[in-house]
Amino acid sequence: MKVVSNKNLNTKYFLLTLQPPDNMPVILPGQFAQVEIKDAKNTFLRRPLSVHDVDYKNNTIKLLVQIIGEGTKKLSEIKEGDSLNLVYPLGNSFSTSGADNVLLVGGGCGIAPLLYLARLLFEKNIKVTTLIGGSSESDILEADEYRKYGDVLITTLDASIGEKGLVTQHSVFNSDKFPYTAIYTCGPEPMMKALARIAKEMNIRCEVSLENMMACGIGACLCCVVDTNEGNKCTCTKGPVFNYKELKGWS
Amino acid sequence: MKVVSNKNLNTKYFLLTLQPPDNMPVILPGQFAQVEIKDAKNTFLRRPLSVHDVDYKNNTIKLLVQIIGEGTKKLSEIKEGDSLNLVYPLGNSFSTSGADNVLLVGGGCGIAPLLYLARLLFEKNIKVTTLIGGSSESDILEADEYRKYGDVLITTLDASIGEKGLVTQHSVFNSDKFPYTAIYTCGPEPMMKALARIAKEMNIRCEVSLENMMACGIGACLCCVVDTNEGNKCTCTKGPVFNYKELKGWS
Amino acid sequence: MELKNMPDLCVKIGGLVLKNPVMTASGTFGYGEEFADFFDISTLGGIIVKGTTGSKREGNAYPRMAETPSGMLNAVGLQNKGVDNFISDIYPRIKDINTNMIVNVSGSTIDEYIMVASKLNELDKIPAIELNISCPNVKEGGMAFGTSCPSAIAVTEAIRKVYHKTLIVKLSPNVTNIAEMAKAVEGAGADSVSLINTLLGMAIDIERQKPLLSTITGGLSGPAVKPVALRMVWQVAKAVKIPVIGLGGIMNAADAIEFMLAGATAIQVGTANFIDPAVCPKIIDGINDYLIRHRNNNVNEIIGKI
Amino acid sequence: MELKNMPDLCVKIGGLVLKNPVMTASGTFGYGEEFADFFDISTLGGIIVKGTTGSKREGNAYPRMAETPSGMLNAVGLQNKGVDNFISDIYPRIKDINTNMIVNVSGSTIDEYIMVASKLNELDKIPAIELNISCPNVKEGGMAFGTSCPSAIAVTEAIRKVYHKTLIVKLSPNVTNIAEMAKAVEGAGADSVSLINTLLGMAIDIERQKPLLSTITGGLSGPAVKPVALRMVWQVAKAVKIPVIGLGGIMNAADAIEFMLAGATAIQVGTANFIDPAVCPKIIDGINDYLIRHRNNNVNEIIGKI
Ligand SMILES: Cc1cc2nc3c(=O)[nH]c(=O)nc-3n(C[C@H](O)[C@H](O)[C@H](O)COP(=O)(O)OP(=O)(O)OC[C@H]3O[C@@H](n4cnc5c(N)ncnc54)[C@H](O)[C@@H]3O)c2cc1C
Ligand SMILES: Cc1cc2nc3c(=O)[nH]c(=O)nc-3n(C[C@H](O)[C@H](O)[C@H](O)COP(=O)(O)OP(=O)(O)OC[C@H]3O[C@@H](n4cnc5c(N)ncnc54)[C@H](O)[C@@H]3O)c2cc1C
Ligand SMILES: Cc1cc2nc3c(=O)[nH]c(=O)nc-3n(C[C@H](O)[C@H](O)[C@H](O)COP(=O)(O)O)c2cc1C
Ligand SMILES: Cc1cc2nc3c(=O)[nH]c(=O)nc-3n(C[C@H](O)[C@H](O)[C@H](O)COP(=O)(O)O)c2cc1C
Ligand code: FES
Ligand code: FES
Repeated sequence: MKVVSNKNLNTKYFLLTLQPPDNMPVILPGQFAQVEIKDAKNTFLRRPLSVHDVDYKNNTIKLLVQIIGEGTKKLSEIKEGDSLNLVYPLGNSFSTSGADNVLLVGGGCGIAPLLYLARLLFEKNIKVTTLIGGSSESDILEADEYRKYGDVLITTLDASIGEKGLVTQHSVFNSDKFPYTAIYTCGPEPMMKALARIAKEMNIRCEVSLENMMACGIGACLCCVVDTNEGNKCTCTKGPVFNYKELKGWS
Repeated sequence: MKVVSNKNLNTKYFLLTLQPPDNMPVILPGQFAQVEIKDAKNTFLRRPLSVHDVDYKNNTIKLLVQIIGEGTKKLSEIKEGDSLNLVYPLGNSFSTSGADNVLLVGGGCGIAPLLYLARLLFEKNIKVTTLIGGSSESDILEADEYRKYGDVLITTLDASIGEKGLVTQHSVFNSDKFPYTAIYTCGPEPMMKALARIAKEMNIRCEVSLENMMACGIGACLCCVVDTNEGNKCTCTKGPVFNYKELKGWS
Repeated sequence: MELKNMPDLCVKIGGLVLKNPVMTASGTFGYGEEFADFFDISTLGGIIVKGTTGSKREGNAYPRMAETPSGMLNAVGLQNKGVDNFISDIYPRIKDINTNMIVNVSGSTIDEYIMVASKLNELDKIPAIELNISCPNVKEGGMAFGTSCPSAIAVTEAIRKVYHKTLIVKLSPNVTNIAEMAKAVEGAGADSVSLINTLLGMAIDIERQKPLLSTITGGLSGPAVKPVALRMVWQVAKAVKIPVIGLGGIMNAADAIEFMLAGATAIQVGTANFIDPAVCPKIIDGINDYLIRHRNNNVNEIIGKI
Repeated sequence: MELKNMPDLCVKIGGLVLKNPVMTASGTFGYGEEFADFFDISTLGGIIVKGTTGSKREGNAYPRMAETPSGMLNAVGLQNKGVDNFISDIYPRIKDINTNMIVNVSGSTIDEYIMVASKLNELDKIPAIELNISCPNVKEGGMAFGTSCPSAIAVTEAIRKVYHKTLIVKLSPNVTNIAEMAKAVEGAGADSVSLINTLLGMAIDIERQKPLLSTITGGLSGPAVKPVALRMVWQVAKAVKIPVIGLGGIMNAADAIEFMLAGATAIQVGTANFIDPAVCPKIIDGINDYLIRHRNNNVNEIIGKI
């Protein structure tokens, strides 16, 4: 794929816009790509990254990436015009049917797979609210993008923006009338587990996107399994999105 | 070291100009550097490269490099302003004393260590002639640089420039009065061996610069040995320059 | 190039005829189907499907994978649905893939191996099995069979009695003397040996002060192991008369050719499939180009040539 | 950070006191002098000098080195001038380096080992030897001693009789059961074991169709071997009571800490010295920083902590 642009959001996050040579296949919200990392001494495997947004008109996709280790660091240095090898689209997707008033919750870079979802829900006339959490203002990414599709709520640990605390401490969860009928979330596992508990209490749907370690990304190696009610399932093919009820130890 | 410039001479060769942060140490002609190769998937060890030229005034050194495999390819992509880690200067040197009319013979990139030598000889008022050989015109590098210090003779296999044939087939070796009292050479081993045979016949001095495979470059690993009359010697510390008479199987 | 000049890539392993020496390694290529989107898998010399055991296994707990310099550790632990499920559900789906579909067989006891092999013996479209006596990731059995000659002989002999098609035995590299192991299973009736399975390794998360794998140790694969694999293939090829199948860290045609020069009749591609799901056809093409460049009409001419 | 908060890096190996756990591996650090331009080598916990034999050895023919993915193969073959030359020429030069100067001892016969060890026993400033029973690069002896328990016991017992200071035995990774080997040499009187020596490997130049090393096979070192080395150190540390010295692919402080968490009391840095001749002080600093970050006052607190 051709790198159309690589925009540094701040020192920790960057946004890649990529264009395949051919027409984009149909991509579902929550799907991901396995991205090759070139020229890195110690990064041997591809890196799984969610599709952040899709633009069929311009035939581009976006990836929103946090710099974690060598692989994502190398990726952050890629330049406009360079090429990048992706295996995509992979995995299942969030379900957009049946919901009417949805809360999307992203922890840090966990918002990555939610933007495309927000847009599709919005286009289906489903009410979308996005709750974004982070340590500090610099972890709150793309809030304006999400505002295009609905309200945006924010929490930060240091209260530099939004309410102070974890996403699960946001006042929306304490209000008498919690209006949402489904939660879709991606982020650190403890955060998603806490949301799953809330969803259970409220008896609403909750879909979580897991970030298990992957080797192949296509169901061939069985490295990325998660323990479910039906035994070990591959996160890369049966996920990354799961209803929390399927997952052992989540409810 | 800071990369002052990286000039592509043609698709196969490039010339790096580097500037250390501190004052350059004294460098002798024939010495080399162990150059770190960053961001290469399969290049693990440093790469030995000769010091091509030294400019004490501007505090820079030059490396003339042929693209061979991944390491030199990566190096060719380095940009002005980038930094490069060198361990240098390493090895012994050509001897500049005792000679009066010297023939330098470089095969392709084998001319790399000879430019600095040519200049030092020239500054000592020793007559220098440089014979450069290659497959084709594109392998004949920096002839104009060498012309600053004396005559330049050229051979190419395809006769695209200079005389046709190998360096050892140059007419200078057939002339009745071969005027040189010493040959200094670097290039493919068969070429250097042929020159050593000529030197032996003519009973003149011949110093050769070897390009043995190196790991450490500082005499610690004993990987780079050459078989000499006094047993195995490290090319990196006792060489890379040897009088051919020291080397077993060379005379 | 005219077609009549195309080198012959065909090799033979026991009763198998491979259209080319490139197979895929067990546990890295699923049942083949996973890769059908990426290339025509029937162009392969053979496909070794996932390790199959007597009954369903859940495998080890997550995390099962860690990246290492030029390699990876895995601790999958033979997750599979068991031989009966293979026969009823998977076999019908894959049996008509037009290449050698070979089943990798594992077990905790000799009886389990026998049970699986006997059932597979009945499947028309499975022309061979690969006996995995070298899995480092299960507590009982697995590697234990492959690290002592007597037990390797015992399991090979037992299978030879019940399995009448081509029997490949996959050796563990975690041994002092690989040539001795190969000779032992040759004597016990193996038609071929394949090597190497993974090297037993380990990695630690120093911040959490915990092993990166749930099982602490796991199997190392990828380019890091290639020098060891190549050495073992060379030692084994000199020691036995049966054909040797080489694998371990093969990423491209050059690597595959190294193994063949060292004495491998065929090769398997494992971890490389994760980096580039379409790597196998490139390897086949690369071998073809190499033979043309070296003026070989037949791939068999380069086997063991060093 | 106030000075009183600096962690104590001191560790003990037999009778040795190391100011920190970082040593350099034999054959990769010359006699230390080669690195004196790059850093103050007396800051090291110890220096294991080149393999020393009974008489002068020329080593193997060139080529002796090949690069591999994240590693290298070497086939130096114990080139050295012999123990007498060591005593007369080298010892006087290095004896006053203010760290533990340890000699790596090799031989083709038990008698040769005994001869070298007895002579080194007389050198005041050599507080320990490392018995190399694991060199894969010499035909006679070397690795052969390190790949069977009885011969490892025989050579260790023989040396224990004549060598009265700290005796480290360096194990070969080319074995089925490393813990068993370690227990064997522990029983035979070793004060410590170090591991791993190189893994036996091979590489081929496919265009010339020749091995890249003059000896065909050679010893693999560097990051590629780290997962295997770490696993073996972990297995051995659980099996023996004597201190374990871990090495194999250590490139930085994080790698060193992995080995210590797995149970190594000290570590050695080998191939990494070739990539960065000043890597050792960085590793020492990195361990120090790690201890501070993890609020450890003493490096011994992290040994075997996983
Ligand atoms: C389906 C999926 C979708 C993802 N989408 C995104 C995304 O859109 N944006 C984004 O920034 N990140 C995403 N991640 C996480 C991303 O893959 C890791 O941050 C990345 O692989 C780290 O690589 P590295 O080389 O920079 O770090 P490394 O140095 O390799 O690893 C540093 C640490 O990162 C973690 N890590 C490494 N690999 C993975 C992995 N495969 N999954 C999770 N954690 C890992 C480990 O804890 C590791 O210790 C996703 C992961 C998955 C599985
Ligand atoms: C003292 C010395 C001085 C040198 N000076 C120069 C110079 O000024 N300019 C220049 O272009 N080249 C020089 N060389 C050769 C240069 O080091 C190699 O071309 C380079 O290391 C190849 O690296 P690579 O990663 O590009 O190729 P690789 O892919 O590593 O190797 C390709 C082939 O290059 C050869 N090669 C690899 N490493 C070495 C090595 N250490 N020595 C010799 N051949 C090797 C091998 O035959 C190998 O098969 C010198 C070598 C030595 C030992
Ligand atoms: C994720 C994974 C799963 C594996 N599963 C099996 C298996 O079930 N049976 C088997 O014999 N080998 C298994 N192997 C070993 C491979 O078949 C192969 O022997 C090994 O990976 C070395 O080859 P490579 O370096 O090309 O991957 C597995 C390897 C990996 C990486
Ligand atoms: C060039 C070279 C020479 C070596 N020589 C010796 C030796 O003489 N004696 C010995 O016990 N080990 C020797 N070794 C092995 C190392 O000491 C060490 O065990 C091995 O390289 C693994 O560590 P590393 O990966 O950090 O290099 C040598 C290794 C290399 C690379
Ligand atoms: S990553 Fe290989 S099966 Fe999921
Ligand atoms: S390259 Fe290490 S001694 Fe010469």
